[in-house]
Amino acid sequence: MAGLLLSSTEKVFIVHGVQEDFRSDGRSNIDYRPMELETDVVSHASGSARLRLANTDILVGIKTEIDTPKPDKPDMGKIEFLVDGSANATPEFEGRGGENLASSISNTMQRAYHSSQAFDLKQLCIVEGKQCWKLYVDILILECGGNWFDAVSLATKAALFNTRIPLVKALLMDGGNVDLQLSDDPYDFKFLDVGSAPLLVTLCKIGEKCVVDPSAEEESCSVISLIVGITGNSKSYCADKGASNITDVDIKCSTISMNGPGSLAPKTLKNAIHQGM
Amino acid sequence: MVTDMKDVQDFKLKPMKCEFNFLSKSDGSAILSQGDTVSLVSVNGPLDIKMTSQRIDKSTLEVLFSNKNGKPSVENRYKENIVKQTCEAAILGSLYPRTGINVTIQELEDYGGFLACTLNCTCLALLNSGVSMRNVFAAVSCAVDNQGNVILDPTHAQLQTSTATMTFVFDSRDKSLITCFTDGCFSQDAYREALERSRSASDLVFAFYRDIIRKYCNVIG
Amino acid sequence: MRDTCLSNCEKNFIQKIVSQGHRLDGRNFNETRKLDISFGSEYGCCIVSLGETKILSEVTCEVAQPKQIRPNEGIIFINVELNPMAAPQFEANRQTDLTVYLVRLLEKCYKDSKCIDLESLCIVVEEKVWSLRINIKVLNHDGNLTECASIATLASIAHFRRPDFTRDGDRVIIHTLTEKDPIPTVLYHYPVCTTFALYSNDILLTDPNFLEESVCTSNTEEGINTAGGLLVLGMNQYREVCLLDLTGAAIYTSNIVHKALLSAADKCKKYVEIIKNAVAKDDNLRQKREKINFSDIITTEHMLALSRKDLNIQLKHYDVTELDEKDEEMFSDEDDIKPEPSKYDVVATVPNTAELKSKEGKSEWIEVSSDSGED
Amino acid sequence: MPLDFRRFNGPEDSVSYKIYTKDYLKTYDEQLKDLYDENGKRKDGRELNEARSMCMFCMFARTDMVSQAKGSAYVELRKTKVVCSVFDPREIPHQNEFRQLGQLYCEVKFAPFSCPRKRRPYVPDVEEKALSVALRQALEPAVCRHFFPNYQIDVLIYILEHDGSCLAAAINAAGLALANAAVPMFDIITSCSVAVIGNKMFIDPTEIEEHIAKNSTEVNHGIITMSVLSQLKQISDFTQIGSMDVECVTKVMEVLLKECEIIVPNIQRVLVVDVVKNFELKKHLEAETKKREEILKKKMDEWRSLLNGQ
Amino acid sequence: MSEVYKLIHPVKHFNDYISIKTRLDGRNFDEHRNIKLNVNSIKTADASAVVKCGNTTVVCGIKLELAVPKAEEPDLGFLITNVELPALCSSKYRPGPPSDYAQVINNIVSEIIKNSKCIDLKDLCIVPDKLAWVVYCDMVCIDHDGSLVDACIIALIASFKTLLLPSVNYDTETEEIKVETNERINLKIHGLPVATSFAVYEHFQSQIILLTDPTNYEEEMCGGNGSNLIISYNKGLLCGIQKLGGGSLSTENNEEAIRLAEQHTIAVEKVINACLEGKGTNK
Repeated sequence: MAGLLLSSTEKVFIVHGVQEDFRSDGRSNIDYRPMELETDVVSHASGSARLRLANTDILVGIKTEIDTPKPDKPDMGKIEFLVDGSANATPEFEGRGGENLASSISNTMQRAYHSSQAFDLKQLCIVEGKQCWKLYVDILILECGGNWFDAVSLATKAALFNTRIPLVKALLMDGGNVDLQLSDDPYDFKFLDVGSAPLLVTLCKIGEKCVVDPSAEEESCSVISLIVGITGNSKSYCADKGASNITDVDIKCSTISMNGPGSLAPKTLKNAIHQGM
Repeated sequence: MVTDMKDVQDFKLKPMKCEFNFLSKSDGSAILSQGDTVSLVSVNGPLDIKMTSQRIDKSTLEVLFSNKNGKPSVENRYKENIVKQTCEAAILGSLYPRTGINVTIQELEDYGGFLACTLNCTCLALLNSGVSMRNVFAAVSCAVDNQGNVILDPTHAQLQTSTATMTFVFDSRDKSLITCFTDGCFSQDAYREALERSRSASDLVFAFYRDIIRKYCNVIG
Repeated sequence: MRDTCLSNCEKNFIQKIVSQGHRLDGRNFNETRKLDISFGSEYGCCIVSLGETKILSEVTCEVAQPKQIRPNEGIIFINVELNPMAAPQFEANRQTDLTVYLVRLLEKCYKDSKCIDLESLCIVVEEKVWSLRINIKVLNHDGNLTECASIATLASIAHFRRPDFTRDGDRVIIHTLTEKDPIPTVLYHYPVCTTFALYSNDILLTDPNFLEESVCTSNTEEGINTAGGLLVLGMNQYREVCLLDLTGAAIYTSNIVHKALLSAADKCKKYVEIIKNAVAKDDNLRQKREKINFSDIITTEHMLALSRKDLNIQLKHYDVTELDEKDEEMFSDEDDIKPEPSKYDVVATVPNTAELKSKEGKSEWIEVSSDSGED
Repeated sequence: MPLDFRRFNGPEDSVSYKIYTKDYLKTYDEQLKDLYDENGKRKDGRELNEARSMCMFCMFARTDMVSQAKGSAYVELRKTKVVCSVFDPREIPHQNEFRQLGQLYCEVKFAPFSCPRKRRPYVPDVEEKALSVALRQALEPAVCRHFFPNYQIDVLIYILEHDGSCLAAAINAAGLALANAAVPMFDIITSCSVAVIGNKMFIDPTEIEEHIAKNSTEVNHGIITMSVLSQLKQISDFTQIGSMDVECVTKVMEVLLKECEIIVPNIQRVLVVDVVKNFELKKHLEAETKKREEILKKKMDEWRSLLNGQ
Repeated sequence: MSEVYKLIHPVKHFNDYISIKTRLDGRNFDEHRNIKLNVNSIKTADASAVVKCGNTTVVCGIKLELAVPKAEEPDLGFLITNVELPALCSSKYRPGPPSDYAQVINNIVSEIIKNSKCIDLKDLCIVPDKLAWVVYCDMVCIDHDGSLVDACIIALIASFKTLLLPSVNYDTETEEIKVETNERINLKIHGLPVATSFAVYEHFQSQIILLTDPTNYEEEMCGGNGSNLIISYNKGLLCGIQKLGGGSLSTENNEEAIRLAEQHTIAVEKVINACLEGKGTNK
């Protein structure tokens, strides 16, 4: 956290504000910042989206490729997340520092998309056991103003929603070889079902309260944040991870009492998120 | 053990050819051919090296071995280790604390006994570079053929039919064994015989060293 | 890479004598150093020396899968290595700007100029092609690496022969060199690079050595480059330009390039002839079954060279069978003397486990302190 | 993939023979059925809610495993075998600015032969990296990092055999090793995991149970690993994969909390044994030193008397 | 007191021990440490062994895979041995790719196995030119306290001896492969190679002392690059002598080393056999 320097009084101000359900930018604890979402911004990608959440700026591009499925999951496609933080986004990304953060984001995303409840990889299958689609989700962090996990997951979902997969006819030749025929019409494609694709909500514990969508300043005041992944249908939620990180003092962790609000909040927030979209 | 001197036989080493200062930019360099096997070695140092690899009591020896196709491999590391440990025993490293000595080896032709040739060539390059040494060393290779006979300094053709090869490196002062490495299976007796024969044959290598140094002294003197 | 220091005196001196029409080693401005090409015992292996600059080049081939966009073409891979052997300032196993620069120039000269017939390197379309790997190793760096490396590359490609193969249905049989004569690579034309050092923007030095190169690309005390630079020209025997590269200062007039081109064209043609002759001569020798080996570069006439052919030693000849018997006797004797009881017990305790323990509880704690040394 | 020049490599296209066996082609349902019998007992004879750590014989833990390390521990959960060693704090390499808190460098590595399904690669893969991050997160709140500013402690985990709950085992081992290395800590850290398949909860799951839980299509499925600082009643790490509803998560959390509590006495026992052992060793050494000094003194006296006699 | 002495005057400290003919852990010069061997403890591997030589601990696991043999050698299988020195085994190593030393050890071990000819690669071939076993042997050092090669070889051989190859059916027509894990056969092992490590210490210039089965500290004192002399035997024949660094050997030293190695080999063979027999009776 070299980039952001806050004096202790500034921190106290933020903590006290949160205690009173009043944050420095005028939001309450469960409010999101204004966000701007734009899809189909990169013409070369199969699907893309750009999200601006206050200062956080994220670009997601999706590339499709044909691959052979894993032998133990013959009827499923593949999805891979690659996160790249440009050094412009934050000084943290300079050198090797970005690698850890990037891999932790891509890990969390991979985990969130792992469940078949969250994202059905069967829709990426072309010929069982032979050919499938592989989606490369390239996440580019252009600028960061806190709350990456939420922003990344939101942008990814939008980009997947927007992804066009060309229709392919597969002919099984003798000898087990597969011949693929791509339709001549470039408008012949299908969309993916992303209704249940997970979204991540970060809950930052500041003082005794939990806060959604923390800004970079607020992040530096908290020692622990909880990331909750929520799938589209409200009742199941997926990928939940206590991330104890950041600066100084004795680390307070998500105790059982803290997890209560943690698991409640997603429900109440769900509407707000969808409004945001 | 066996003392009858009746069958004394001539043993030959492959012809040796050597040139000093083959490379102009290195502090010391030598190219040596033993038969068809050719090796090129350059020595640089003592020179400045990075802090982390400096040692306060002696110089750090770095050996780089590159074979012909240029691809690194585990075998190369092993060869580097052999050369490094042999040189470390010979160089008076404590005279150059906090410095590094670089030995770079290039394989040119390998027709048997390459490591022996390289070790001899390294010794010559070290002599050429003027690094202080405790003693010089000479490497001799041996092979055991399928009848169990010991062949000194085998040729490429002889190696094809041999069951084991051994290479010995001797100290110039009391002819004690500095380094030894073997390949293949062999009996204890074969080992003893090969060791003693090589020990005697190392005289020839030392004589060669003396000759070339004499010539070299004439030139620079 | 460690920095090499260039003193001001050296810089000024070289600048001055060049402006007066001299070179440090007494050459004319358009005179090259002595070129020498020697081949190794294997095909495609040669050492080229240009004055003191020495480069080892080797071409090897292996069967690989072709690239998808070019399914019927072979693959060429060029690699340049600069290790501490070339000069002490280089570090082992590290890519420097210089190696990247050299690789790029050689790629431009030999890959992009399409001088090698890549289609002839195809074995089975879309499945198997020959992949040639050209390995350039700088043995001694005394300036003008580009020119030397390019001669070495061309000589080794021209000298290289790949094994022949026959197709038997789906299978491809690759023959060893003894089974079938290997095939040389087809070259459409022979491009060679030449380097000129540019001094004060009007003097061209052919084949600059290390010092001349460093002086012309270095800055003066005021931090301004004195209109010096390195001009690399790649041309083939038909006087066609394949490559032009300038590092250092900008050129004021284009005349100097024209001048360089004219001189380069002659030089390249000369080089190509030398290479062709050398390869032809080597081929002749090989056909006469004469052994060619790198040991030939060790010239016996050299003042620091020594050659000994008759390394004889008289050793006892062991009769192996006799010896064996004797030894066996010896061993049987020994066995009688000391059937030394093993100091260790083998204990099989838990299933799947065995233990070897020393019999007596020997591990007494013995400590030596500094006082005991004086006892 | 570029070839690894620092090791011997096998052919590139080799595959495990297991994919040609009959068992490999079992469907999900068959595999699920194999997990437990009619009585609700698991394959290894445990009840669903029975952790391997429950029976004393199975959870095997000891310290001082690695003689070259400052502190080390070995934890065995029936078949899962984990070694951990902790080294002296050292300066953080390539670090310019001052860090108020010491760093923990955690690395989890699987042995190439540790997994039943495939051979592990030598270079750290995604799973190993993720485990390393999770381990660091779990340990950071437990260690008094303010005692060694600008230094880092290496916590290295090697998994010899992986049969489920390896993160939990790794955290337990790391906690023991840190204590063994005398690194100041706030509390004893324990960890446990649960696999959820439908309405069944498998405490301390085996590898096959984990595998099915991950790929299940039930509404509730997944794995939760939690680590707890027992005295402080704090959760230091909570990792979940899969999909489950809120009630399920809270239920699992309570179960896990209880399980973690159960492990604590085991860990304490191991640590006490360790301390007692060290204490005895020290006493033994002291006694020997004393004995030697006495002998020395006697000798000195002898000499002195000899000298005086002369 | 002793610890401080060891730290300040390491060489003198060591010399003091040597001059009273003892080693730091109380052993004689020619005495080796206790060996503990356990086989088949790791179930995820196809064969495994754990060896403890004093503190040095090595775990060897074998994984079997199938592959197409090389075109140049269509009737040979693959035997890939690798020694891992993970950072946790000693403070000398850092996480990351294998160090130079690890590579040297790796090469020595693989050479000994190759030279001893204890495994015929032809036995690993199933169908020439079509299918062969790839035997991946990974030796992981958990605790590095000297004489690593000895421990690695014991672990490797013990796991070879317990290795059972599943039977494979290869249909030449359809190229279909079927593996039957219930029917397994032993892999043929020719002999039982054993390596013996020595550290060669030059005590007061002239006196050469051979330390059998050296610890890490002893290796450090004798040049710091592992054991100096490694002698390996298989079926009464020598299958590798490596002498690197340390003091120089005279003829007498050499003879002594060979004699000691012979003794050690017999002892180790006994352990391995006892371990394997124990396994037989318990099953």
